[in-house]
Amino acid sequence: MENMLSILVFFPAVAGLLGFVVEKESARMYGVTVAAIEFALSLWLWFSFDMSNAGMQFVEMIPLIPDFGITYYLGADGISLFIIIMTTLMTLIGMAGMSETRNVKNMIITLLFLEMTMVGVFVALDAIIFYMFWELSLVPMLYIIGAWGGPLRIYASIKFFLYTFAGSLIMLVGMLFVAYTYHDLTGVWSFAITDWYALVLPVDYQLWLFAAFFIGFAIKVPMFPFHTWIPYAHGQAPTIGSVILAAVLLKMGTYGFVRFSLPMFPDASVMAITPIAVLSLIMIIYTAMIAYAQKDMKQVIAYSSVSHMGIIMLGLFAMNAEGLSGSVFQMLSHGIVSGALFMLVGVIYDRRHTKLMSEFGGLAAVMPKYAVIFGIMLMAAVGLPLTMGFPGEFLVLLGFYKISPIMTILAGTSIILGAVYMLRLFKKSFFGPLNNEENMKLKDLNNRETWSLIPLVAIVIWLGVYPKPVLEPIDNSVKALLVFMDEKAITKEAKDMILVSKSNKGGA
Amino acid sequence: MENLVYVALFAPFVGSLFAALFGMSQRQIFVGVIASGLLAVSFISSLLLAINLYTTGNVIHVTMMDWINAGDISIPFGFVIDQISVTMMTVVTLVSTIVHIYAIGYMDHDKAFNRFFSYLSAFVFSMLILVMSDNFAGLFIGWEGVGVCSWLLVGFWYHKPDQTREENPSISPSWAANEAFIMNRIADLGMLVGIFILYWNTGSLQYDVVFAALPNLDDAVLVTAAIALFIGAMGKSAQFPLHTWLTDAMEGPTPVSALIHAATMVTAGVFLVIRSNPLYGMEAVAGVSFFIACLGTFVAFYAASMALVERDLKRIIAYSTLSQLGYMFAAAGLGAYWIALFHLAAHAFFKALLFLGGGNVMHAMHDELDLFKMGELRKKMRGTFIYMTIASIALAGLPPLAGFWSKDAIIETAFNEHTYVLWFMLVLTAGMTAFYSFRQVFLTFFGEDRHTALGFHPHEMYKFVLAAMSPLAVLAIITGWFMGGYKAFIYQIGEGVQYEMSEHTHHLATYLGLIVIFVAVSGIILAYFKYARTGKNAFKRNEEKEQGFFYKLLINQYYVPKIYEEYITKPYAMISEVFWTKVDLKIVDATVDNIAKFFYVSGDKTRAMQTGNLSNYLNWMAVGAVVLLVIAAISAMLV
Amino acid sequence: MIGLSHYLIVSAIIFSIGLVGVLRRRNLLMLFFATEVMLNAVNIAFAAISHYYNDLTGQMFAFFIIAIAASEVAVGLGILIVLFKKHGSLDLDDLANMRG
Amino acid sequence: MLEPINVSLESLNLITLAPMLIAIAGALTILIIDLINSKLDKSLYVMLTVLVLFIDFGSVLGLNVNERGFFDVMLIDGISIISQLMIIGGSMIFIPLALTSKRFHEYSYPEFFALFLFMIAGFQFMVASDNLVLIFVGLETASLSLYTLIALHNRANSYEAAVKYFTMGALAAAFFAMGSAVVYALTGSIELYKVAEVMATRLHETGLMIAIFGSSILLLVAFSFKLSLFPFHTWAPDVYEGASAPLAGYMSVVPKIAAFVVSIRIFGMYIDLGLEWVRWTILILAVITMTLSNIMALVQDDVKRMLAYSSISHAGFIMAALALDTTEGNTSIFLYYALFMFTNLGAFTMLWISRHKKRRFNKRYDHPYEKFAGLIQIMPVGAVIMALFMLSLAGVPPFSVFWGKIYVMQAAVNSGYIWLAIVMGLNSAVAAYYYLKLIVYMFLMEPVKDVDMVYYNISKPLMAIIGLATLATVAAVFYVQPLISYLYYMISASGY
Repeated sequence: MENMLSILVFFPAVAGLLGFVVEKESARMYGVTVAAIEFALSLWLWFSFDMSNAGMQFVEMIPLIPDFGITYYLGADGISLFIIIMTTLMTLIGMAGMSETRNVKNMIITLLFLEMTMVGVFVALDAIIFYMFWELSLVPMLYIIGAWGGPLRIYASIKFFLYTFAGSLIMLVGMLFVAYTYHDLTGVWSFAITDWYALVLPVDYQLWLFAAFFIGFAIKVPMFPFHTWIPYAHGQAPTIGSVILAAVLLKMGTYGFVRFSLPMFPDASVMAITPIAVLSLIMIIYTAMIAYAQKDMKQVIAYSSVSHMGIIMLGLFAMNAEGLSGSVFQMLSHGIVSGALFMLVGVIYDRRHTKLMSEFGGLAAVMPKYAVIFGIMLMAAVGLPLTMGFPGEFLVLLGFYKISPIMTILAGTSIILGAVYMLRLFKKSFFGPLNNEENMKLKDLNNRETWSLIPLVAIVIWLGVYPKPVLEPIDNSVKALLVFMDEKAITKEAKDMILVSKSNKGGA
Repeated sequence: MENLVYVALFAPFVGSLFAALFGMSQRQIFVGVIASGLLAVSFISSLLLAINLYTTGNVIHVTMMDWINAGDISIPFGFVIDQISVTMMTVVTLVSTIVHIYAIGYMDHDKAFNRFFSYLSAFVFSMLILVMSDNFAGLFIGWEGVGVCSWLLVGFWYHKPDQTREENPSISPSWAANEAFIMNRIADLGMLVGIFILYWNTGSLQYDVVFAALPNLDDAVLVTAAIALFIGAMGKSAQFPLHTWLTDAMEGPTPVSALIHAATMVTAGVFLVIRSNPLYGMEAVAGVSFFIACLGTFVAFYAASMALVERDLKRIIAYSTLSQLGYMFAAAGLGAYWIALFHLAAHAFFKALLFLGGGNVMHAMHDELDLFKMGELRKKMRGTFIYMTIASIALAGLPPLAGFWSKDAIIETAFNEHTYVLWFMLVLTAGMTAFYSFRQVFLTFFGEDRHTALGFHPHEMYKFVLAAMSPLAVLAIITGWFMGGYKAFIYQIGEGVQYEMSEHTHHLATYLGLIVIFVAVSGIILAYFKYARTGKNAFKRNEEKEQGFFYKLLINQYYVPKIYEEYITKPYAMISEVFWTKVDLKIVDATVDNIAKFFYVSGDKTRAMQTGNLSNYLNWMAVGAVVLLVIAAISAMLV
Repeated sequence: MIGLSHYLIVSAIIFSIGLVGVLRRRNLLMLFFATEVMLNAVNIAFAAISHYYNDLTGQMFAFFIIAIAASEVAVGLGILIVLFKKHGSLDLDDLANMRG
Repeated sequence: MLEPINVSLESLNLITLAPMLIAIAGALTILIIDLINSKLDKSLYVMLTVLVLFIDFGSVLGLNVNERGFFDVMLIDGISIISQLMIIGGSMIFIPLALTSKRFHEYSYPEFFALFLFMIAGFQFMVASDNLVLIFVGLETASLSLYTLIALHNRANSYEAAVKYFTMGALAAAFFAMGSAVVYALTGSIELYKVAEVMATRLHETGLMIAIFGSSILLLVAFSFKLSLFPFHTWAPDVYEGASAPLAGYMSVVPKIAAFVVSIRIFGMYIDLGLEWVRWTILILAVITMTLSNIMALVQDDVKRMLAYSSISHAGFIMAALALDTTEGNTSIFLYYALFMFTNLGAFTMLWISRHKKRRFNKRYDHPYEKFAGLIQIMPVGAVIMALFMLSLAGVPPFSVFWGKIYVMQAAVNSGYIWLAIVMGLNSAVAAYYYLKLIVYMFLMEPVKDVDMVYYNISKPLMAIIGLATLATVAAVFYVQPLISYLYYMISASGY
């Protein structure tokens, strides 16, 4: 199966096209089946993945526009592998747990197209192909937010689209400039990322290009001060939209940093540590505080999501394997946990059509199963050991401590502030007396909801107790990345800052 | 033997899972019985391990599996059974077993009976991980695990509504639970930082590797690591200024208070310091250790002072716990680690007993805790009365009960180290301890009957519960007698934990002990005269005195909770609100929207040129030609 | 002696007059005349330059301009007639249905 | 005195003239057929026109690159061939749009088709010469035909549009003529290659700079009008609104291709002479055009008018590529238009098939946004196709215009104009808003009450054309490679 990744990318799209034929009533089952097959395919990818190989695997290369250096070039390494699996998993779970009843068929088809673009982003090794999937992913999301969202849905969806679109166009200019430089030096046009890796750029070029890519990625992450689209997007999006948005779409930004910025601009990345760390700290602390001020459950989760992305960003720039691996692991953890939390908020929204915490209180008494699962996810969100939230956060903070103890302590406040807003949310909604008449007869999770959440709970605990199967391949690729960055860096500062693991030092 | 380790560790976990299976169903007695049984298994295994260790001296070290491997860090699930951990294991499993059995009776009428056992067993599991782990990360797992269980158990009666601070100083169980969790998290950050420092300087988190590498490190590194780890310990052991959560945590069911907030979890901080004795015993960190001792002494006194005026039965016991934790830290800070550990064990027994007794009273009084509404209960609750008296004597530190030996040793240590101020404070605190613990006993069991008038009809607890408490009572009496044996046992670890009094102190030991006894007895006598008498000498509440400055200061816990609320909680909420409504919406978001709006508005403005009038269009063409000329001229000049 | 520059200056002046006519006139017919004036100004220039270089190309260009001007008038007048039938006016200011 | 003129037929190389002659002959044939029988159906004329264009297309393909003919006024170089192919190809897609299910006045006149072919011949003359006379003649032939075609739509707005276009066109023609006169005065020649030679020698003569200035600005004004660059674009929105939708779509592509070819020849020459200020003037003009027309498009209420402004913006985009004056820049012009043609014609066709005789939604506009509200629920396939066109116009990959856009931006980056690429990027982001607005209306809004039908005007041929445009838009990635290499080869062969 040489072309496994292509199948993985285009299977949902083909299924989406065929989905137009499927009857409305059967659309949901169709979607779930397709997503399940896709998930199975991604698992197969995992099993056929060579864990000891830190480089790109399943590589496919078909020239598309050779004159212009654009190639259909796919590949996966330890970093992207699990993000792909998480993508297919969250699509499956989101679809299975979806409670939407309006226009289900359109929703299913849209989701399948979205899945294609998301998987595409994570397997693309050609900048233009990457950009293509990156931009295309906006369209289905626009539709999901805009068509099934709340009262401000149109504003939210347009804001989401334009904000990201504007940022990525700057990134595109950056890509074109890299391609130009590559052509200048080698005489060949190429947009292949792996070719670009070989490009050693002067520091000032690196800085400008880093900035260009930064704008594209930072808006997606979303980093402070580019984060303001996300409360609207989450606030208005239907549950499934928020789940996918938080779980996968935000990861595209951080993934972009790993795939492009770090290996291509090692010196600029090292120089950018402090500014990015400062922005990340603002994200962590400032948005955690804003989350505390929210009255709407979903907004709390939305802002917490930004806050957690701050941790991920911090880890990416730790310049050592601990922080970087932790950061990638945290991407997965954040994907699963925040996805699950959004699904949980969706559960109560379906029943009460409100997400205001003041409307609730004492839910634990009427919805015990719900409360238990919510509690587990909440604990994972605040980074409790033995849940999936811990290894990532721990490693990120551990890794960044090497860079700056003071900043790590400030970032570490996330474990406090996270607990503050999350526990407040839990207390306001689940604890206290059951006063509101409307809440007295709420039904606990039904089978569909339970069985779509249980796998997530299982994963959260499994990967909290035994993260090795996932962490090891990630770590291998991350170590290779750091060795590469270290060799490529041209300034002495960067070489000093980038910490190659001891295990690599011996070999290299 | 290795299997025994796993049995000891996982038996409570199995019990927890088993109880969780029935978590949402009706109360099932067998759930409690099986959970207790499994804990007993755990206790027996621990005991066997202890005996094995005592007889053979072989430290057992097992590694179950890898946990986190990334970069150069490698953290396994590894467990070490040495003298320190086995002491903790035995104490923890013993007290837990008794508390479990006790809870079968105490939680009898609670709808969430099964759930309670699930949480309680989960707590024991976490606590065992904490004490058994062979590395700091594993310790942290347990550390956080007990935090969560504490959160769940303090907030067990989550349905209770929030009250004002005047009605209930703890506001509500769910509030208290959150407070406990968050305060612990603040300290945990310190602990994490300590872990980071150790990792980056020693390259590992395994105790043996880290401790072996310590002598090669810079003084500054050692000092910061010691401070950071101690901050973690302060949170869990509720040392000033992170102490307020402990008294509020009394909102939880009494077995919880007995197990978690007296006997086991709160001692984790002390355990950490003892476990890290190679670090704290170093010359370079002597300053930090001395600070620990001072802070411990201060907390001992500080908590005792608040207990003097408290009327809430459980809160008094909570203050006493706080105070005793202070003693332990004083000992650990002064280098007498084994004495601290011994006091920890002894304290666990008598304090659990005291709490469980208090639970009986509470159960009998239908959750009424105000001492002023009790009195003369000894006739109706003989067993409980006896237990609580034993526990109080032990707490007050009178020979031959457990508390005397261990506490006296701590006070003696302070003398031995020539820290006479600490010594004096500790002696004074011992007196206060005796006073308030007997104030509580007398107000509850002696004096006028104040409860009947209020409609209370107390009755004694179930027999099996009282029977279950008996081992604790026995231990509260006899533990001290084995101090010498324990010393020999723990000395096997090595020099780090060994502490001997100097010749001089040894000489004066008897006198020092007598001073302590004298002070304690005076405290008891004072309490007797004030509270125990009946008839016209009976205790009366003095409203006027309650308006006094010191009384108000003490009853309001030195206004610390108030200060936290006014200067931390409220500003935090306010700043959050400002960040959201003013900064995020009005500045950051508005900037983005204004950029978009700017384009839109300028579009509207520019549109005005499109008047539809042909003449205007033609004029535009002419203007355009002129403008082009100007542009061309300017660019010709510039380029 | 009248030289090339005189012709060119005349041409420029007439061109400007035509341009001003285009800009200021409100009647469509007058507008058309003004453009004719401009084109004829160009013709003068071409003829003069052609003479100056002793090259026939310029005069040829002038002839083409004359022809094009004629067809322009034909088409223009055609449109004007239909417009007049529809609107009953040739005033520019009445002709602003589409805007914005 | 005069020598008898002796010209051999071979030296005339009449084959270079053949394509235009075919178009003219076709037009005459149509007129003759009408004389014979005036009751024939429009479908006959449509098919005849397509056939004529087909032959025309073939004859262009058969031309050799870099030939001159007919007293050397015809110039058949690479860009003239590719632009003729594009002009004819675009026209072939356009003309079957007459086959609507509803009857429209203009198509009942055979003259419409004859004029159409004359116009094409005019465009072909424009691009196939570097002689200012012939360019002028071609330009006027095409323009006069176009004015008439617009007026034929036979509505008040169409007349208004025709008059506006005509008047301004006449003024532009005067500017062009005057510009040519100045060039002639400077160099004594109206053949661009000779002009370049002479001008290069006289560049540093004192006092001549003002004349060079004058000539370039006069010509620039004339072509800015044709290319609808700011502030000479004012006719465009009104004319697009007044003309029928297919014609508007046509106008946004084909005449501009012709005008761009001439601009490449003229302004490329100026820039090649080392006159950097010409480059900068054009760049500034282009940037202003794309920006201002974008923000004006934001506030439009009518889709057609919005598309008009968007076409202006796209023209500004390409004008910037022209200013680069590199082979890549020039390639990108043709690539962009080749890709843009399908999408834009597709979009206008979608408007065309939604055309209703009455204005049901708005007193003034034929295609207000409201008309398309909730289209996804009424006609899902139509909505999806329209959305594809909009996304393509917005530059979302992998749809056709994106490839043109990155090629233009790459050309800018390659020439060191990174700021220009960034401006282009930001403009695309602004532009995305108004394309998105239509998508939002179609997908996210509820339909207006009592509307069950939007595409009244649909017919099989139109569906086929939409299908073709959709295919070309979606599958662009597969033919971009051959297209680029062909264009690049042709353009570098002709020395641009």
